[in-house]
Amino acid sequence: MRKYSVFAVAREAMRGHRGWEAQWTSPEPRKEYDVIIIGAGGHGLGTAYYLAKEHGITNIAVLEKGWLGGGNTGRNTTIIRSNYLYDESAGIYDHALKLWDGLSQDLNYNVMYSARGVMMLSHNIHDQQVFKRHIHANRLNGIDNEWLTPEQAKEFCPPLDISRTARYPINGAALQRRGGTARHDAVAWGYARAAADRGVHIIQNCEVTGIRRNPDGSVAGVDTNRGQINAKKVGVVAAGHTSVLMEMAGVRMPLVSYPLQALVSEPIKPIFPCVVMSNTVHAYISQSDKGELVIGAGTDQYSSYSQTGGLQIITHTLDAICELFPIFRRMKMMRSWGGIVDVTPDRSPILAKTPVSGLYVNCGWGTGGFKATPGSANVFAHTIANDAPHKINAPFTLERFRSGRLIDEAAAAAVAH
Amino acid sequence: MSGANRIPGAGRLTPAKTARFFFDGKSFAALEGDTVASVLLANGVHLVGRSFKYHRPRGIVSAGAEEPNALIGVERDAARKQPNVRATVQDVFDGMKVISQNRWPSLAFDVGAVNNLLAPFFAAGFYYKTFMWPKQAWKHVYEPQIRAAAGLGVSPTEDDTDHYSSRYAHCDVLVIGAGVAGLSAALAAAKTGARVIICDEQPEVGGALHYDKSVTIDGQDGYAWAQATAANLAKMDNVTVLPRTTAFGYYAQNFVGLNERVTEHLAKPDKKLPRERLWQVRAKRVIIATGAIERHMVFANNDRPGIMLASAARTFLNHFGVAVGKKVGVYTANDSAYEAAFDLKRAGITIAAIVDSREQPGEAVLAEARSLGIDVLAGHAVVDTGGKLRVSSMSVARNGGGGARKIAIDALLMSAGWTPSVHMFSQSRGKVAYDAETQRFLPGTYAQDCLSVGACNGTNDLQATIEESLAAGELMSNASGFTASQKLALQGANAFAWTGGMAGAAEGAGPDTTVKAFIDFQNDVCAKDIRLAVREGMHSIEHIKRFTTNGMATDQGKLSNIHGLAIAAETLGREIPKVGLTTFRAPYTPVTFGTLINHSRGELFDPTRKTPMHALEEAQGAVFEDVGQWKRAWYYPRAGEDMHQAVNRECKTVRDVAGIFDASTLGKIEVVGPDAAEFLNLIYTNSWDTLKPGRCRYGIMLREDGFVYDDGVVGRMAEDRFHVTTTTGGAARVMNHMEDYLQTEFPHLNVWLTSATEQWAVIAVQGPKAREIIEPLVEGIDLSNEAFPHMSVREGKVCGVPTRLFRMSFTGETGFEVNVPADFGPAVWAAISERTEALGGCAYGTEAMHILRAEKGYIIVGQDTDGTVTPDDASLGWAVGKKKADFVGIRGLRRPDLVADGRKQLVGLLTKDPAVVLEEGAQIVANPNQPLPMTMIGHVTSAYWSENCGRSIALALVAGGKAKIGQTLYVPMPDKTIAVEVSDMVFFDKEGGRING
Amino acid sequence: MADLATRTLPLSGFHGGSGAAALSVASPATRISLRAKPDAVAALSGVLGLSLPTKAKTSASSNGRYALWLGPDEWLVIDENEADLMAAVASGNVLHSATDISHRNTAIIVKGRGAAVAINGGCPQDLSLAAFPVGACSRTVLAKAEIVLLRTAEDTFRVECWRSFSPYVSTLLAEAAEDAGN
Amino acid sequence: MLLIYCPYCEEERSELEFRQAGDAHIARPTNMTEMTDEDFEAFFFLRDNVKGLTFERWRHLNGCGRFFNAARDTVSDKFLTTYKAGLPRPDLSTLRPATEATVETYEATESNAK
Repeated sequence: MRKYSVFAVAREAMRGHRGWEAQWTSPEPRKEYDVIIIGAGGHGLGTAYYLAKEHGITNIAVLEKGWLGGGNTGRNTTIIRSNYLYDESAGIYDHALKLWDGLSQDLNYNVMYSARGVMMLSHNIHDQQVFKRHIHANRLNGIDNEWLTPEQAKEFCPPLDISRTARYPINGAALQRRGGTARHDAVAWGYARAAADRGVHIIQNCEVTGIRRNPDGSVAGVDTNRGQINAKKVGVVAAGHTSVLMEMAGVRMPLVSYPLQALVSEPIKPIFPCVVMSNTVHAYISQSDKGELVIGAGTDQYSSYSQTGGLQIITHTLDAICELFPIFRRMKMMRSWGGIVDVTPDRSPILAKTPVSGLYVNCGWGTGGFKATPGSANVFAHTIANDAPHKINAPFTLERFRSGRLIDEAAAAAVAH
Repeated sequence: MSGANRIPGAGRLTPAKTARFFFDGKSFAALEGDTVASVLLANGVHLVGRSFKYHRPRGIVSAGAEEPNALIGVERDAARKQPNVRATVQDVFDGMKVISQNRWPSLAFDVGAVNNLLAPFFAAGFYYKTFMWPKQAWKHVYEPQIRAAAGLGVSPTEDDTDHYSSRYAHCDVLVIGAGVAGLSAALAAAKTGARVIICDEQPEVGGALHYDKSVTIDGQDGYAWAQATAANLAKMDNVTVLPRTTAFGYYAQNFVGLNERVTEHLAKPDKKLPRERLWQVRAKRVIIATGAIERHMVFANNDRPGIMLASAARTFLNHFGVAVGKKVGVYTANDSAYEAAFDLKRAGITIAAIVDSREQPGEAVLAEARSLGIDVLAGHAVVDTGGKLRVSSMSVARNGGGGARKIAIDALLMSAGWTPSVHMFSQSRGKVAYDAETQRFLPGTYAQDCLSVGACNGTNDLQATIEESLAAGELMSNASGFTASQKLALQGANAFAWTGGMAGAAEGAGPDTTVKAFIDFQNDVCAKDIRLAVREGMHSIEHIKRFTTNGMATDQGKLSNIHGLAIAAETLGREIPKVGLTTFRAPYTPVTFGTLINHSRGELFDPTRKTPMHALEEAQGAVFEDVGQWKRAWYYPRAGEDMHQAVNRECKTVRDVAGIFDASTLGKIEVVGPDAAEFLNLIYTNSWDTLKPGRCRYGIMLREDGFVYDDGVVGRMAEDRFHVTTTTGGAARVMNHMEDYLQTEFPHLNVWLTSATEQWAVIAVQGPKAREIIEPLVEGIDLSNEAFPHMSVREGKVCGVPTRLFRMSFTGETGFEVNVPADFGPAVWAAISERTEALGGCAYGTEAMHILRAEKGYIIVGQDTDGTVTPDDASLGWAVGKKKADFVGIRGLRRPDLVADGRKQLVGLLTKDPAVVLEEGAQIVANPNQPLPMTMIGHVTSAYWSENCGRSIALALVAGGKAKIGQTLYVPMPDKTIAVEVSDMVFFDKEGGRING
Repeated sequence: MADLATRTLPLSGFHGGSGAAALSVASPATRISLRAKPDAVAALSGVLGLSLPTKAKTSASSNGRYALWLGPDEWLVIDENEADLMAAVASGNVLHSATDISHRNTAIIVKGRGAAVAINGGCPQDLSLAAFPVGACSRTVLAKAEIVLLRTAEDTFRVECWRSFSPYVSTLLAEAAEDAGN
Repeated sequence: MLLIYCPYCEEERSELEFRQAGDAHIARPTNMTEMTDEDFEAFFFLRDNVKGLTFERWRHLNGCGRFFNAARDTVSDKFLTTYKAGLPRPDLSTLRPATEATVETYEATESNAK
């Protein structure tokens, strides 16, 4: 595949961009693959890419019931950070963060990773205790995360209201400078292009309707709306729909799927230099490279696959944003949308083998899976290739709920994203 | 005269009422009822903005909400600036300041227009392919440049001083849109007696009647009929008419969000009025009468100022009395544009030619054109336009090629047909169906209780629209049990029936990959960009949209989506419905954050809960902290004291004399009924049968998974009545947790729960002199140690009012907690406070409370535990009833990992240097000299300077901590490593004698 | 023996609103949360001197005493004459639970032709007379606070809330009352 | 914002008054201490997470305070029915959406007229 570069763009500019090739093709499915990945989001496409690149497995199909990158990859607010509390979480998210830095060059696709800093606001003593605990743990894990005074926070993010008369005044903030955002579509497309270039089949509009098993119980392949496709290994990477797919293999999951909404404002000239999150008032915000303020919050309260949610979630989110940034009250909401996230009891993901031999699952990222994309895909590829987890994802088992060995970031911090 | 292009006698505005406004500093005269767009056009100003990517000069395309180009900034004052306002919907008010956007230094001379020359490089998605090397340049060079180029208007920089309001409303029938269809439907519904709300985004009702002067209804001028009908409706008790109100979102179960703009059109709004109002309407039935939006023609350089929709030109002429040009061309694929030419011609404007891409235009309009002497070039295309800041010519050629001839014009009207506005229908999750014959998506399968009528339903004929709408109004009322006493009938007439229309690139767009034939004006998406996206493998319409950004601008594709889809379908060689339509998302048009927030700002952002004694504590100098929604007294600094000094004094005073503390925020639940003890046995790990009336016990509550959920002291007031306390933050969730188990798992128990948190003001009196302080105030309770030992409760009177007096302590001192009905709290606090201070004691806040309890090793759930801690981990194993057969959490506690060795356990830490106070949250290691990442074995949960111990103290969760007592561990800090010794958790009065003093 | 402590009422002296919806604080009252099963309703009604309502969203009143149905086994009983309700229900000698919440709650009276509109500024219920007639009552929400609503006349509502929420509820009602018109 | 019929209040109310409370018909075992780890995991953690008809609990928190059960389609978010706590799972074949889109069409009324 032809390399993307400024020279290529210049050359094509001279001839009306007639020479660009398709970024990925739409092949007919083969009868059999070595590995089938169900779900062509960032995590799934990335898994295929790393299987091909690092494990030499290229006879792979990525099956997508809709269009690639159309699930949570294309619907999220693109926050990237790794300042998690527990060693296990810090391990996987920082593995991802290291891959983000350099992903554009690795994929030869500009994913626009923007290390603009993620600032988490502390509003009270409890927040401060929790954030300090994170900061100290991160430091000893070699992960950057620093405490800012309210004045330093305002310096880093000038629109922030740090007045003591605010309903929930800010008493500080935790800042991860390497945190930031990336262009979500580019992540899916970049992985798709790079994977396709290595021979991976990306098959869109192909819905999996069943998971086939051998007499010994191991995975034999899948049934789809485009026929039966065989494979010895199947990875389920279908955020939101994991329970539905795993049920096809008779595996009940510790997951509940919720609607998650987000919104953007009309585009404006640059005013917001970083990502700001507040758990106490429940909202987060950044500004996209198109100029839109990108805003989100928590999930709706009920399980749903509808990809829609209530207006009250939007209004409560904006309440919080405008409490932190009163100057935005005259801005306008331009577009809102919803996705489906699957959430585990401890709010940490599952990247693991399953009770079914040859079946692997990558799920449960809740509201914050985007940031993990390269790391998750990388170690999940390792898990599939070796039929054994990488040490980074070894703790993220399905069995931990039975033993009680949870990775409970939520309980420890109650921080979403 | 308010503009050279006003046509005397045309339009509906009153010349007597004028206003003055400023556009980029230049003053213009306007009439009341003008929009910014109509005034500018009246003055011959077509150039109003610059496009997003290429910075091309842009004018006014439409006369309504679909406007992609004419975006302006509106300023009332420094605090009230609004970017990205559509000039076509913004009413002018006297003194208004309007600025153009996305240009520097000026609108006419914009440096950014260099992008237009570089356009060959800026193909769709080009940024994905470059800016990657050198790597560091992305962050420091490319990205800032890209971001600076993006965005349109400028964000406000001050806090908005306007206010907004909210209203929930219910109705039988909500009618969205007040054109002929909506008004007819509302009329029919209203006559049945049903509750009706009808809204329309425009200042006046009428919809298409704004421009179509030819319509009569029951012989009356259509526009006049609309105003009269709306006025009659508004007089009816069962009807609410809401002009300037946009239905922006259609949510589950007929819940529709409306945005009413109340004062944005007024020069000096009444300060009591909100700027905008959010209506949240729950309708039994919804009638969607949102009309249709005219599409532009897609051809080369179709974006010059002066090129606009034909219907817009009619609106400007027939409603605002403004001619959009003196020599006007028309390019159309549809009959409706002819009527614009007719209206202008009759108003004395020269029509250069009507260029019709069809070989055979409708006969009626053709005949009328001939009789008016208008040149019609059927089977022709406009293949290019000329002009710099305004269109000056169009190049016309026969379809299929051949030489083009240039025709001088100063405005060009276009129409590719009409797109039914199925936004609301689609948002209701209805499925649209493609009508191949008319190339339109129309309402197909309904998902909610709604009905589309008129143009949005694909009904073109006026009389058919009226009849369909009247029927719908009646039908939808029937659902609520209302019926019409008599059938309504209205007779409509108009000049022409329309045919024609096309979607996609017109002849003039050419197949060329360099021609700029715009689909999405604002985002500078051209036909060629769609083709490029397809070539690059983007075959899903969602990919095409995202790759090209077609339809993602502030107009959200109202003009562009169908064109983009048609071009994609053509390029892919597929049928339009096979390519698919992108999802319609809320909001229909952008909605101000302030409106969505309405009242929820400042003190109404979230309730601020204060205890009954708050004002007294404030008077005593308290500094408060936020604990959930509560404000709690944190410490009471005296003159010259900082926090540290105040807290040290408070801690010392409590142990030396006594202190008084406001504990009112603690959750309180009254558990009443013959099975109350049995219920508590199931909810808490402890046993409650043995607790005698008049005694208290500390209890721990787990989640089913075995982790500590909450704790508190429970007093047994009577055999069948318990006074349960919870943590401040846990009050609501513990109540819900208990109700859940009671109602769902243990419904056989005769017991009821009532939240009593706010019934009681709670005043803790702690310290050696606590008894002496309250003794004179208390009646009917023997306070002696023998009669009223630690962990007891009595009812009696304090200061003459009823009290539940607890003998308990969270400080390790002799202590009482005086509960009085909340309204008596201030008086009792004052009395106790007076006694306390007289005896040398003081008030203390939450900070001192935290230290005093830590000195005794008492935990705070949520600080020393974090949702992963079992009772054993927290040294509270003693509180788990070993003989109990069941309690919530009993099984969770026995899971392998919860009984494994090496769990983190709560212990004390003593810094080797007693003056060093650890930081809460600091991590603990066994070996401080190991490289990163270090193995962390625990963290500091609580750490304080203890004035009473004369040293620092800390609590920590440490892996295998109890076995490490006496060992040295390390707390690595950024600047140093602190050595600590693991200890037990009690730092003061280890024998515990003081509590029984 | 100490002096009798005086009461400090939340929202003491508060009044406001608009021409369409006037706001005032209700006088102090005694209140209990009463819980009982169906077989105790008759006896409790007897000792309270009114028929405890058993139909959702309805209330009963008699001589300044109100009983509001809040749930299938739950009533809010309010006595404007500050009678001892705890003693009254105890005298019924039937299985029940009563908890004194006289000081937990406070109440705001919203009166005027725009009263319903003002409350609908934050309350999602249908307050038309057809859906919420005089005497109707319900626990519900007012934006971010819980309230209990009782319609005492066509143009009058009693809004009960917990005392610490009363500044929020009254401020919100004041803003919404202004929006309801003059 | 959903509209939920409370079987105790016998009225549809706004979702704002309710809190969802997880899956319905998962009875807490009476022999908790005898459960295996697997059984406990299934009881407390594993969920069907149905795409389609689900049975769930809601509490009318800011209303009558009662927990009750609902059958809801998680794809359309429409409630098929709600019923009081303790009642058995309703017969699926008889379920119709409680707030079904009883979309009237002109065709339907015309056929009624005939």
